[in-house]
Amino acid sequence: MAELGFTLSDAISRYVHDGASIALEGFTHLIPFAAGHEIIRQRIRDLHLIRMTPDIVYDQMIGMGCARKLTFSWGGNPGVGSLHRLRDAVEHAWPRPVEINEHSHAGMAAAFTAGASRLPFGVLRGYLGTDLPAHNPNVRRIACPFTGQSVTAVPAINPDVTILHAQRADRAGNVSITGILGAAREAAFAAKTVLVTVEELVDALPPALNAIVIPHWIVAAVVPCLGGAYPSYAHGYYERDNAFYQAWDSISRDRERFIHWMEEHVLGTADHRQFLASLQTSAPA
Amino acid sequence: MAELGFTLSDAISRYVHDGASIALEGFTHLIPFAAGHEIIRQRIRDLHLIRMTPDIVYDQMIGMGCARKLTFSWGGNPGVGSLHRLRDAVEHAWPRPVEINEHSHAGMAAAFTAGASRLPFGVLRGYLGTDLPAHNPNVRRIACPFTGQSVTAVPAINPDVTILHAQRADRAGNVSITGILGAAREAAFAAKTVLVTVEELVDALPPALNAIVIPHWIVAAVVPCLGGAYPSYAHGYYERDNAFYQAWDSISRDRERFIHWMEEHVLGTADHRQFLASLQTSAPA
Amino acid sequence: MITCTRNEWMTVTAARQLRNDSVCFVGIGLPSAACNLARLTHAPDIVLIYESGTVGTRPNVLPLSIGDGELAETATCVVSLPEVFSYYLQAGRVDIGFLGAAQIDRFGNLNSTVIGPYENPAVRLPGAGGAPEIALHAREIFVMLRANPRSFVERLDFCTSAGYLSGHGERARLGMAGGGPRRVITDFGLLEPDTESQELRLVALFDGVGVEEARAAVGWPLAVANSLRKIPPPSEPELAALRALHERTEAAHARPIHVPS
Amino acid sequence: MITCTRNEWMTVTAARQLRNDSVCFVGIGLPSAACNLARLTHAPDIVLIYESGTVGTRPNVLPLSIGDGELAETATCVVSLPEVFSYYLQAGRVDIGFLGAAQIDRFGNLNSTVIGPYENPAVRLPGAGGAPEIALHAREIFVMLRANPRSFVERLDFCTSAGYLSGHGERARLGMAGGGPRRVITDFGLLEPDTESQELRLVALFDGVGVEEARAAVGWPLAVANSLRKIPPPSEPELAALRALHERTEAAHARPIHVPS
Repeated sequence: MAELGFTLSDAISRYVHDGASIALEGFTHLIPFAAGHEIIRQRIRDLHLIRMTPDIVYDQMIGMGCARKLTFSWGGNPGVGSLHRLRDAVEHAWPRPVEINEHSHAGMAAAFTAGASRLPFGVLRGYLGTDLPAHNPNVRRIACPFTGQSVTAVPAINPDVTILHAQRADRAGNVSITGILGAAREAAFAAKTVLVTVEELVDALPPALNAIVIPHWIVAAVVPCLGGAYPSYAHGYYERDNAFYQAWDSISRDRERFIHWMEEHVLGTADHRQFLASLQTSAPA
Repeated sequence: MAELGFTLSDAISRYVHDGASIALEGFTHLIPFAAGHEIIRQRIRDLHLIRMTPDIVYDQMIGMGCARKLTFSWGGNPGVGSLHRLRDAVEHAWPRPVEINEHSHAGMAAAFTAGASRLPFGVLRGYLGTDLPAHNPNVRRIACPFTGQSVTAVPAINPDVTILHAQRADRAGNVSITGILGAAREAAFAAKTVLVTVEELVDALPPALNAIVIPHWIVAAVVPCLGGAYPSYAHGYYERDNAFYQAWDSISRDRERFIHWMEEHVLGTADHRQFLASLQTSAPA
Repeated sequence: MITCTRNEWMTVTAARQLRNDSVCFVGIGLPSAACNLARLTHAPDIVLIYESGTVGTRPNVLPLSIGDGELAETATCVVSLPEVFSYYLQAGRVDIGFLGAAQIDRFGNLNSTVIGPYENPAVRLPGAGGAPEIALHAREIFVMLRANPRSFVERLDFCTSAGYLSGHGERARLGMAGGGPRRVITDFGLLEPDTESQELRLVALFDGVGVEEARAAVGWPLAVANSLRKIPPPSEPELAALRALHERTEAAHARPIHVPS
Repeated sequence: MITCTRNEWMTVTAARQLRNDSVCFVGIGLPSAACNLARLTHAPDIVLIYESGTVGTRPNVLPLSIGDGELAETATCVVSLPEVFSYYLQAGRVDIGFLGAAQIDRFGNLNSTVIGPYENPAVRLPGAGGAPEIALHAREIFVMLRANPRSFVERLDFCTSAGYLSGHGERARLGMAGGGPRRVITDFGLLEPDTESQELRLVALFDGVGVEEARAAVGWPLAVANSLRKIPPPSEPELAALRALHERTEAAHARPIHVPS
């Protein structure tokens, strides 16, 4: 049964520990920025960060030294270019070296799906003819026991903690998600602990039928957090701030400017509400 | 692009041939009875029938001698008891012997999912400690290439034709399904050819977002067919006729009574509209 | 003094085994009645999952089939069958799997496949459905089955769903994830596995039923616990809730269906 | 005489390759612009799929990211990422995969992973994303990439997505399902694989561009087809549609976002 009484700060300090493997999922949509910022504020260290598309939130966490390892399949600023903090970590080990476990989207989707199903590995037709398997021992070939055909296997991903942002939850902790899903549901079902921030707590969700719900007993805690996905978006609540994503390119290009920005807007704010307010008073770029 | 100009009779004669492997899917809900009856009317033979829960429609097809083989995971009259025609075929080879390929639901779900993904086999943790693998060479154990753990493999199911009944389609042939799905979507994506009967053709479907749609280019033909799932049901259109399911027990128990009923209501009617009308004029039992 | 049928007593007994915070994977028939009775009495928050993919369903009447529309309409959500078996059951998200069967043996192994040899059966039963993997993965299994020497048998004709196999830890040694059959609720009382041998023992009897009735109904030499508990008959509220549920159900299933044409 | 940029000409050229009955798996950036231009001009029924799971999407403005809300709102349906990759792409339900890259070689193999050695890269690029399996499964691959000797290279630093590997049928011998890179659309013209060697050859040039420009922009000795086709510049309607699309897009992306607080 999901706990509903925590603040985000409480929930992060209770569930996210130094050294944990954590997945903040959401594919472009519903990226849990507020939770990522809180992890930075609490200076949690040595994390194994897992995410198909690291995006700005992981650029920030990597740049602030939270990560020892990154499992991912596409590490860019979508539609803009590089994640400069990720690049600086990989190219120059700044602020610390980060171990890379690199997949394709299809491979990582299979790994999350296997994790959600508590299978030890996922199967796909993938990676054929590419250099990725030579650099990732987690990509292997196995034979079909019926036809002898060779297919690709990847080990299941089961994060210690998966954190999602969603639109709504009810007072039992059932979480409702609308719009682009990515592998968010698989990442949640694959996790040992699931933490969800939501735009809104409602007394009762409308009848769902085939709509996307993560039932309450899969979820450890639900925390209301308005604007918790910003600068990503929450379908039906607010749009993606594409201008912020573009502005991030220059903020993050330089180490000092990045640190200064993080100190002002993340470390210098007590919570996500203050973070959002801080962007109102100073231009994001 | 789905063809929308066929009658059900046209569509069945065009796509369902003697000897084909066919899956009429739908889990209790949206069982394509009208299509099954049309297959019986056209006296199509030597079919490999595939369906998780054979239900009355397969009892009828088996009893009328359409099937050479049955792949299934639960062959009963749900909530009532036996499928007497299926039993008669298995126990007494009447009206002809039917080869059995028997799975559990989890195994067959994995096989359909593998088929939909064009993988040669599906993986599950299943069948452990049971007698099924001893009687089905399609259940094997394979080792995880990372951990050495033993898991179960089943060969993919890829029917020649999958037939579904759905609530609605638009004029492009996009098919919308609401309610209990079973493995209907997997069976459709696994098939070489997909045929769908629908309660209603509409000019445009409402915006779907995460709702269940089978896009038009996955579907070979869409045929409007009011009440096409009866005595199963179409969520939002009509309910399951539980009384009919109960009545079927005595209709089907006796070979002669069964044949007489089929002659009167299926062979003796030209189409599904007449079938439904024939039930109005004579009590189902 | 309340009079009730053995079926009612059995259903009420089964319902009492369920807790308000349980997540149950429910088979159709007697298990479905017991789980919904629990929900309508002492366990209003119990989560019921049917293999049709209806998760957290709260039907007002009992479904005839595993996939009646009522289950979908009142569910927290409806997922596909592959998903309910992989993300929920196989993933260990189910506390209690509630099964019936045609036969059970002394180690809680179940048969719902055939009577007689598989290749040439005397009676072809419906088959496995979800049972083998429910029996494999759910944290605990509860079995509900009326007892007679043809259902409680010395030797199964076919093992559809594994209980404790040959007992003495064989299940665990095979690496089976779930805990196996913890309770067998039948129409005279309750059986539970011995902690060592894992053989089912009689641990409780309906108040007024003697051990001899139990022994006569079971096709193997039934082991009996040192201290036998007595199971009180249904209370008035329990029986009223159960009978009202059945009445609503019968009325609903008798309503004529209007098919568009 | 219409004046247009090379980018515009390239985008229009790419759009022209698409048919009204194609099902396209679309990468972000130039491919996304080309596919939507096709949809807004000669191919109104084209099915566009983005890896965010938005199937049959019809955005009014170009998305900045692969998962902008616009893509979901205008889609036939939105499926999960595991599903779009397994039931659609891997299942062979995609006609054309439309990719970009940082580097391409003469056999249409693509790099979007690193410049320099993988373990110690000079430039860490974003990486694979969906590309390796798009390149593997789509019936045909179209590649869009501006040409210069650092992007059209003799030897890739890393093979992220397989084209024809070393050519001469190696791709087919490896059992790769899709047909491989059929067209490379660049900012001077069009390359297509030779039917025997599968090496990319220059087959068409923008009208007015000479072969020497093409040779200078390509980092390997470029093979040239016997008869080179001329690619006419964008027509007025094509250019008007493309520019209007970009204008709508810029206006939409510049609109301030209101975040609830």
